[in-house]
Amino acid sequence: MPTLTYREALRQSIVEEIERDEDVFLIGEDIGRYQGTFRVTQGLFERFKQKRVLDTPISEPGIVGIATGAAMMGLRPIVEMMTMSFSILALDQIINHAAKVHYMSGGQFSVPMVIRGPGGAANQLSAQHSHSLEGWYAHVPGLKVVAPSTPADVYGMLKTSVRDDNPVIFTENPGLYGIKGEIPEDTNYLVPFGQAAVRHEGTDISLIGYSRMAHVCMEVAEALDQEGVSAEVIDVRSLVPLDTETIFGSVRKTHRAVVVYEDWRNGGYGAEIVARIQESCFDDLDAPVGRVGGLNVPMPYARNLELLCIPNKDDALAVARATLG
Amino acid sequence: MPTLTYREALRQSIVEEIERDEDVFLIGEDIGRYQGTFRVTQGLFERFKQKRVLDTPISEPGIVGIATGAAMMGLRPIVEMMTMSFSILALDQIINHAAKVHYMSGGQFSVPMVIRGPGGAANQLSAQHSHSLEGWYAHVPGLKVVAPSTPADVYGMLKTSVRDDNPVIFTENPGLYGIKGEIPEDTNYLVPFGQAAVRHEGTDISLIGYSRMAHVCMEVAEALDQEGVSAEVIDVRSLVPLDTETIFGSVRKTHRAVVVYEDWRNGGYGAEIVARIQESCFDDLDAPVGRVGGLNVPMPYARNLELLCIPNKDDALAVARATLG
Amino acid sequence: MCRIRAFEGQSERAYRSGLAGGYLHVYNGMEATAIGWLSSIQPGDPVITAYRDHGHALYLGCDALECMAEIMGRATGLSKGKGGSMHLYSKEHNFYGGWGIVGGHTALGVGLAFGTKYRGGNEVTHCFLGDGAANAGVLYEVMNMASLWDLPVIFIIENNEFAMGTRLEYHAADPELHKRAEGFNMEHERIDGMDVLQVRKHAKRIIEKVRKTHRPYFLEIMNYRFAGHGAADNDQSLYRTPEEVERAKQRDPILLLGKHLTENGIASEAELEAIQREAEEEMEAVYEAAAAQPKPEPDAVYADVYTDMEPERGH
Amino acid sequence: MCRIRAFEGQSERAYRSGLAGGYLHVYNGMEATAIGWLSSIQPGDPVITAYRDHGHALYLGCDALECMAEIMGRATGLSKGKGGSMHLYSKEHNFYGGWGIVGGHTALGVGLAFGTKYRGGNEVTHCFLGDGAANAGVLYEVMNMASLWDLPVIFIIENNEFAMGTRLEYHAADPELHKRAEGFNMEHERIDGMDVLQVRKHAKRIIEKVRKTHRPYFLEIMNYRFAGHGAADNDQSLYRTPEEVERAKQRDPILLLGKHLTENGIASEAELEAIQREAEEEMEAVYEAAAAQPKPEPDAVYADVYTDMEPERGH
Ligand SMILES: Cc1ncc(C[n+]2csc(CCOP(=O)(O)OP(=O)(O)O)c2C)c(N)n1
Ligand SMILES: Cc1ncc(C[n+]2csc(CCOP(=O)(O)OP(=O)(O)O)c2C)c(N)n1
Ligand SMILES: [Mg+2]
Ligand SMILES: [Mg+2]
Repeated sequence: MPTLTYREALRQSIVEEIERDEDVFLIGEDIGRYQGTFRVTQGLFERFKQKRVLDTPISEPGIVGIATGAAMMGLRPIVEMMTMSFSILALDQIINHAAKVHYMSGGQFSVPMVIRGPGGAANQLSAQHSHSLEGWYAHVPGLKVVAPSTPADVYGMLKTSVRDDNPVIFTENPGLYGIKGEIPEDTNYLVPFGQAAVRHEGTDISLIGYSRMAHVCMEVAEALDQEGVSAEVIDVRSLVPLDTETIFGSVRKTHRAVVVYEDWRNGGYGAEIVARIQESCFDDLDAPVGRVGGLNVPMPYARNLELLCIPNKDDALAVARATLG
Repeated sequence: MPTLTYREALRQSIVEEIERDEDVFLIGEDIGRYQGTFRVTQGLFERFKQKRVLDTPISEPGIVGIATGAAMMGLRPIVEMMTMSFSILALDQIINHAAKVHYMSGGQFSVPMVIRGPGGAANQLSAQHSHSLEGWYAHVPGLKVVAPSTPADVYGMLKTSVRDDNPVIFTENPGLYGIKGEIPEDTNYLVPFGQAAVRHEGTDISLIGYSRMAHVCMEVAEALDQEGVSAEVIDVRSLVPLDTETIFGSVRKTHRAVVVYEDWRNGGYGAEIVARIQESCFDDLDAPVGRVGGLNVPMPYARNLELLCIPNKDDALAVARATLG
Repeated sequence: MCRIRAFEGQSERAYRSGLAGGYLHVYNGMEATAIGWLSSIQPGDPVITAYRDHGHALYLGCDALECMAEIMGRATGLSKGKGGSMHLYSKEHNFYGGWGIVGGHTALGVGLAFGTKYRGGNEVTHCFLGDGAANAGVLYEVMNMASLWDLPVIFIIENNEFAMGTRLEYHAADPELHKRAEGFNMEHERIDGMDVLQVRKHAKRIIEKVRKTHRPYFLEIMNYRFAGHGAADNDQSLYRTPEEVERAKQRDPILLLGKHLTENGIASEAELEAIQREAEEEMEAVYEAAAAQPKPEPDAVYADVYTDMEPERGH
Repeated sequence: MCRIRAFEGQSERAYRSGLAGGYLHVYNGMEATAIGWLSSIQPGDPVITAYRDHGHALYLGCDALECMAEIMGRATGLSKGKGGSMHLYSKEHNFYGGWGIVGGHTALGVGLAFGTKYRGGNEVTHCFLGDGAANAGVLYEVMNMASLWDLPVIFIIENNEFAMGTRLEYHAADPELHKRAEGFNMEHERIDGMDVLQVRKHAKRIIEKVRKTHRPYFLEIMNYRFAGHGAADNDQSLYRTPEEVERAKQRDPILLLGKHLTENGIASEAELEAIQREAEEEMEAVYEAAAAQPKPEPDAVYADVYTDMEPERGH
């Protein structure tokens, strides 16, 4: 199994899907000649030409709408949002058009489209460019929403997304592009949606996160290990569908849980996970479900303030300790 | 105290604010000559003329952006969204511009703007016109979000909103425009934000809702009364800021709670309220916090299906009974 | 045209009798546009429009009963009762809807043209929109891309002079909307939309050109809405006079075509009346049949949210 | 111009040295536009632009140290370190920012013109945007409203021929962007933006006209970006050749003005060099002073989210 970075794994997955199915194409801003701002699409324009790797004007609503129309005809667009923050401009197209036409047409039309790009904070991009939007998208029926955290997952879940007949919101994280990991040598390696991954087994507390926060959960688990506390880490991976079975199973075993997410704490998708855990595992819980989210502020520019906003190991460890009592 | 409908109370409040402060003006689609699709602005164009009641083209992003710019200069626009669903098109202007400039400018500029309109399902407006978006907005730092349920509240909270120096999302509900209630005779009647209203005192269970669902909670309380169960009804009114003190106080008394909201169940703001209750009142709870939300589907057109989607008394009563055990 | 007019009579009846709800927008007065145009397209050409979609659906061959059943929210409706009047769709007839967000569907329309071109087809996409929709920003984004990428799409503004209760002059800085294509390197023009034969003549010319050049085209067709904006619009005096409507009705597309047919000896008054009567009878029967259709089963509420799974059930 | 050029040298230095982060876009090569234009406005006129905002802020009178401190994320920055390079604001100087969503601020710009008109003032709003921003749909919505309502706003497209790595011809169906105002009943034209005196001449004429007529104006100023898109853009060979940049630099606004001044005997080479050296020294000092400014206190993270309350604290 080759070792690739998250970025490379993602790129390879895209390449293989483009080669596998001629209905698959990429569309987005500066993804072609410029090679993508985060270099995910590096080399693809030269290789697949404009037909399959299409540079667009700065017109997010238009781009998503065009991709949606093309998908209604059976094509399989992969739309790159330079950052997920810009997808806010295209929300009407995503929510009102792509997510709803299957239902509104009584099942006649479907939208096999992937919208992908980095979500969450990068490095001092400040308030307008640092959104975590997966919670908003997970709220909307008709969308599937995934947030892979490892090179293998980003590789396998991109393939699953491209082959899915529904619009999929595929959130990457700028902090993950550089991490390395092994990738299966199987061009049909499909990571199924709705299956959380247990990254670390444990018996005393369940740490639940996704994307970059799955790694923070791992750091917390390692710290707790040192203290003789056995933490189970659950990488949610797929927000819709959500694998409550694995989550609940873990909580029933450990009796304590902490949910960690990078999005603003107030009203983030972590609240939904907490609500579901207490609904279904109330009698199993020895303590309230802990929550760790991003600070409820627009992302500030100054690095010292920005670092305060993004949950880190210490923030999550503190909540885990409080939850352990 | 005069008795007015919710619509009339809202209109009167707007009229008084326009008369009180010449920086206050209305802007929106078909609000002037056409009198507003829900007739909230009836008669206002004739009375205040185009300067204060401005009809616009169908350009939600542009309208909100223009209002935001005007507000940055100190004006106090009240933007009518014909339905809150259309505010989805303007989300970039709301989230990225209006909600953030105070922070991004280090407090130099503020945006004293109200965005108001009906949210939630009306009567067979189908998938694209039936959104409850208050949960999305409540998630965004920089916005205040309110959802009044009575004529007196809509009257008093509109005034508070207009006089607030921050952008306020003011959600009405098409099902409430016709309800009647008494209005204080006080043109400075300001209902403060961040104070929930206890609509019905009780000791056995707390029913927590806002907007139309506050009324559903009342119906449930009355039904429970018949069964000898004493329910406390809390009308949240203001989502941001959220009056957790009143909510927690009630739950600490009743030991059981159900949160009711019209928005899609999955990831709605009700999940946040549930998460907070279990966080702060875990030891007081005798049962998991119950949740009642809208069905997780795009709103269907057929009336029989639509009625299934919107939580009603029976849906909430069933959850309340389950929570009572 | 008589069929559409008669259908609309029945759809309004359905609304008044409570069998239809929500927003319902009839096409009266505008029939020459859809018919003149759509009678000139080729099989396979994608068509898309906004919520005022009954006329387009019917002319494209959608079953009138299925359309009416949809408007009445029945399980046998075109969209299984999920969409309603504003959301008619027919994959079979390449009719891509039926959309309620003003202007939003124009992006999809360009996407359809993108799709046919990607596949190497020779189809032309016909994207209808209202004069009010011409103020939605997304339109300019996709006009630019359509032109930049040589996409065979025709934007057809049905300028009926009103966006709901707002007259053209109050919503458009320049009432000649077609000129807005000027800066996007796109051909544009304005034509009359009340005379179906004229519309058809222009349609043939323009469609042929677009099919050959694969360049987009921006057309403004002037017509007039005889009815209120929607069935719930019950005070038209707020924005126009009865006289104005009467004046417009003198160029009723059905009247104009009738005149042409009789004056040229192609059909007699009696024949025209028979056609009209036949249409009315057909649509009356459609109304009755639709009203007898079954409502959707409760479980249908969860169907077709996704192609392959259900959302989480329950409140 | 020399001050701005020197400031940008130091802001890039800050980025390279790790004292600045995020996105940083310098104004090199485009100075004649902001200076030619802003030297012709009146006190009180609102100005707004996108993220490439250092030049505008400085010329409007913002303190260079406060600007540099902002870029370094310091508590004493123009925006208290909350905004950064892209989000400079100065209420004192009627500078409304400093915005990062391409095209989004154009709506605010029209809102500013709306505001001054509402108040009965005689101000003209100057709304700068990039060539890439001309593809954002919201621009057309607000162009229409600006024209419909006679708002005194001048849209100034700074066409530097690139939107990040995408050349004008790949993003615009017609590279003459000013023509896009044609359908909105708005005057428009394209001018050269490298010669500051020319820009100033045109600015005076156009601003005067707008102040008199209260009609919006759509102007395209051709300039060229000498640097990469942002400080992180480290492979310009992906989208242009060094020769192209060299060619453009022959019309460097500083060079052109210098030539004019020396050829007309207004200033000597030596004087020009002194100005340049002075500017460089000033900005070097600014850099050092900014680097010594305090970082924001941790508690500042919760300040200025709202005017009158704090958001819920904590993770
Ligand atoms: C984005 C959006 N804003 C507002 C509305 C409400 N609305 C529905 S139809 C309409 C008028 C549209 O006029 P036009 O485009 O001219 O079409 P017509 O009704 O004349 O066929 C409005 C404002 C909407 N559906 N979508
Ligand atoms: C809505 C949106 N999409 C994409 C981006 C990313 N982005 C930042 S600058 C830029 C290029 C803008 O080019 P132009 O408007 O010509 O301005 P210039 O940088 O040349 O001054 C892009 C694509 C953004 N900030 N906002
Ligand atoms: Mg119209
Ligand atoms: Mg540019």
